Amino acid sequence: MTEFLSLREAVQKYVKPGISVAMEGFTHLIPHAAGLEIIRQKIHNLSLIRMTPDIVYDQMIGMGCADKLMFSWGGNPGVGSLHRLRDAVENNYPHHIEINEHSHAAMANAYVAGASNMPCAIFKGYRGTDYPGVNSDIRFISCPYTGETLTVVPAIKPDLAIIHAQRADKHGNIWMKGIIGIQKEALLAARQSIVTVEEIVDQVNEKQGGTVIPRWAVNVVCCVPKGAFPSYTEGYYNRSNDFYVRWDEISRNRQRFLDWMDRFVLSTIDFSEFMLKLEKQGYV
Amino acid sequence: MTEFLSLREAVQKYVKPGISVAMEGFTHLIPHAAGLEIIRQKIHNLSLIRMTPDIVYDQMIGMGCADKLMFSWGGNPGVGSLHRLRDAVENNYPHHIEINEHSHAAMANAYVAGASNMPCAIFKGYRGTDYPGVNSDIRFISCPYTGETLTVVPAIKPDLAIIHAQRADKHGNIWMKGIIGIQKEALLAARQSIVTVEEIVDQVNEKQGGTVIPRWAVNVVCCVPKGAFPSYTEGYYNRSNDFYVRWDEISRNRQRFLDWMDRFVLSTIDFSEFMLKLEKQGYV
Amino acid sequence: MSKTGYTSNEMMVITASRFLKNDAVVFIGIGLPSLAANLARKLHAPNISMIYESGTLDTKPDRPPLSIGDDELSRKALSIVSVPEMFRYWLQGGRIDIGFLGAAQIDRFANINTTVIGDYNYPKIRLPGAGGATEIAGFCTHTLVMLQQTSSNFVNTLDFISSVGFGKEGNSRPKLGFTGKGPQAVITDLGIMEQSPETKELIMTHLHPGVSVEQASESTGWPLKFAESIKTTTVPLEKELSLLRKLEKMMK
Amino acid sequence: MSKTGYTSNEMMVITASRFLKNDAVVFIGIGLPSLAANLARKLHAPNISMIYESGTLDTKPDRPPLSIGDDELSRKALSIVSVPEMFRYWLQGGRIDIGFLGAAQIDRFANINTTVIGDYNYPKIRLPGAGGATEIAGFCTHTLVMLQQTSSNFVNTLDFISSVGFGKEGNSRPKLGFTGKGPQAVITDLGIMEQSPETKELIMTHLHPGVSVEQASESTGWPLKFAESIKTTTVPLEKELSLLRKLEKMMK
Repeated sequence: MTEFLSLREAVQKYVKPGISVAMEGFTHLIPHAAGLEIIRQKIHNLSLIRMTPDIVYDQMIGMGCADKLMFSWGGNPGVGSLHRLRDAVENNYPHHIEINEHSHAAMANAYVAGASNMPCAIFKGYRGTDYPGVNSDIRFISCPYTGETLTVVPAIKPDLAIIHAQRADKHGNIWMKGIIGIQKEALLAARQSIVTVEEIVDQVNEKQGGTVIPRWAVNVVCCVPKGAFPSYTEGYYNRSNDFYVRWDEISRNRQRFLDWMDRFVLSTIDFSEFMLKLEKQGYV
Repeated sequence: MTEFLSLREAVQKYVKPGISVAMEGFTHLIPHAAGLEIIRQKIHNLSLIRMTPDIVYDQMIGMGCADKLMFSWGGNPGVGSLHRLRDAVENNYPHHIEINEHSHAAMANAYVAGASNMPCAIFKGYRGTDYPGVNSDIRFISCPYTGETLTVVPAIKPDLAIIHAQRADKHGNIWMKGIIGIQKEALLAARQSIVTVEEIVDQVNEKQGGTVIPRWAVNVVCCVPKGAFPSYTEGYYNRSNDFYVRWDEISRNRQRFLDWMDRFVLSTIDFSEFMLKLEKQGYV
Repeated sequence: MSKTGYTSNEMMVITASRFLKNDAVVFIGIGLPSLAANLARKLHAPNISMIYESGTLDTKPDRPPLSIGDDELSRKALSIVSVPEMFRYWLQGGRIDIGFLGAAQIDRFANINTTVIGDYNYPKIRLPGAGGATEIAGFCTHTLVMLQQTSSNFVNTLDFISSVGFGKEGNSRPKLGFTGKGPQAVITDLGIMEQSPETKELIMTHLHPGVSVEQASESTGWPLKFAESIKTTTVPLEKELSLLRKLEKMMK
Repeated sequence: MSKTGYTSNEMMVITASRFLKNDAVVFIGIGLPSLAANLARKLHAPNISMIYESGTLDTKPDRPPLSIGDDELSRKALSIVSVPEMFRYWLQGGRIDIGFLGAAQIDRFANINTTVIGDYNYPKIRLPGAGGATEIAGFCTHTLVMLQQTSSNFVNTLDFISSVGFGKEGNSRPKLGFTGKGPQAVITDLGIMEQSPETKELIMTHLHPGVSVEQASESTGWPLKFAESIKTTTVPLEKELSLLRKLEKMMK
């Protein structure tokens, strides 16, 4: 049965030090609120997984939550670098993190394999590149019919997936619309799952398009309005392109970053207070 | 560029003796009109591919159009046997056809591989069954990470896919809604494609749900109202469960079948005349 | 209908419906399994999630469907997924609790033939084939098998293994790497069979009211064993029977 | 802006836009490629199909998007597909005509580094990584590469091969089994490079107006060769420039 918990309770119950966590959202519906709550609860030693780590992973890495990062593109989309990620990789600050780097196609296929209960995925990736030299997870096999060399990657099977969606119904069925990214696969590949939503309604369905994920694939639903900010939730609010630009300045300097996180994240009790404070300070 | 042709022209131009043809439709949107047109044009030596050959393939096989059949479930859904398929397999009537039998999961994975330009697909199928003993296309490999034995099947890459959909827009973009089955994969796995539709409209989009296939993946669009009968087109007409039941009686006897096909298919010039005749004779 | 006031098919459907718990996620084929699931949903399992192979997740048809492609199923579905997604994410992904299977032949280890009677290449009867059953048998947490019990259905040796029950020796599942546990029960018109923990083969654990041990033995192609304390299936209740008949009437 | 009346970025974008034909299916990243495609669509290629990695097939944004996840892209898309579908059916499936690539480093065989400057394990600069570029480079029928031409970008040896142009010797594509033909052109702020059929390496075939051969040579980290009859790129037309500036203003 799907549980309905506050985000604080959900993180307390499911996010344990040392587990692997996939918080997906391909440019849309990024579970920012959940990331901040993990920072607030000072949960460390996580193996983070995400195709496109952006601000929320930059924050978690900068605050020392992650020991490992699996990713395929780590930048501030449309802006530039993730300074906290770079500081960790280039200077081991705040500590060393282990990198497991892939291409988008590899991670997409690996999530599909995880969702399908397969141990690995085959595709045509990485040919002629230096990836296989730096990532020993990348292997090759021969097609039994054509002899063609195919690339193999291990399935991604996170301990926990966290995603954000537009709505859940009162039973825990999830409805999401717009750019769907890799979230459904991440959720189905994971052993357990938390879904934050904009609102909880009586009923969800696909009549107006979108994707419904049935309740029996979801462990916890948390109602967190604006929970994807500064990313967006189609039908609810737009992307704060401005915040992505401002993040560049906030994150560039270690102390500036730590002060900002202390002021806005550690000193607020939850996401709604965080948003209120941002608004007061003219960030929203 | 997508061409807009009559179904007769499309079949003349694209359905050549000896090619492999996938006419998919998983219980919904089955391209019946196209099958009858192939029979009318007496095109033979086809390799037919379909997960669930039902009435339309029974008709084509009974009329001698097929040399080969790849399939995973060959029955009259909710009714019983396909008598023309059985007569071909059990008694080589009207002639021998070569069978390439799979499970649903195998064919679904093989179509995905075809659509993805892969030579093969891996999955966990067939374990402990007698399929590998009768189908030498089924192979096995070891997972390079876990050592687990995985099943391999070759990708399905038909010369031609034919599917039915609700609508096309004037550019050739296709919109389909409801049970989607394997049609998108079949179309993308094929070298060329024909889509019959209920109607052609100014614009199609996903706002009201459903799936859109862009024009550049479609070679030909044919407007054939009711083209899925006796199967159904959601939003247009329901399944004629009655016709599926009557087909059992029509197809049971060779002569009865041939007479029926002669009267309703070979003696009508196109699908609309066929439907008219069916109506007059109380079949609709 | 017999003098009992119900048919053997009704007994089978009602027995099967009783196996379905309220939160079960059930993969359904057409025919008796579909009737059983719809009956359970209207009686004791309103929250059951019915999944049909055609792609409908958690559908709530008002009337039992006539085929797995019935438009009633797609209209009332929580979600419709493609065939690859159904077989990869939901079935092979191990997210289905119970799968129903039918059979043309079954052996003592609950392995199933739905492919062919006679030689594969020169068949006496070419059956439709396994379709989804091969992987339903492997990856649903449990399966329920429903078929008429006759000595020509319950055979010593299958003409073709289309789907695995407990495997050739009755204990192959672990080494085949299946996530599912195999058949929970084989429900026939005569009673219920379950796997014996000792011999690993199917034994008769329940007989339907009025069915004798001799009748069950004669209707089985191998020397059938019985549970030490064999039980009698609860006779169909009035509410079960009347609702089932109402459902069947809706299908006409 | 220089005394020519246009910037070198504008020259690059306009040059790239001219490569895009009316029926092209184009896979676009954010930044200059997105501007080029949107410019082409408003000028000479109204039927162009713009595909963004985030999953939007054939989107028609009114303003150029600010990121590949811009909500404008999803609102105006003909179809939105999942990331696995995008990479499997559309990209690896070989259904994209032209893919745009950027680069931090490029070598004479048009191979690209977007991963790291310095040693992979002890990087001087950790770049975002290849994302989708590795497979865009392999499976789009053609690619167009856009980057500033400097001697630190156009290098003798890449620090890391993130995406393949023509491969290590300039002729690896066939043996790598790629469906795509590789880079059609490398468009820089100084001109256009294309592959020489003889040497297999990039040679300068066009210089933008006012750019000298010496300037191009000095801005390249290998001994750059030039086409025998080197051409001058057509100067930006008034309608190209004014529309481009209008598009850029919409992004503020």
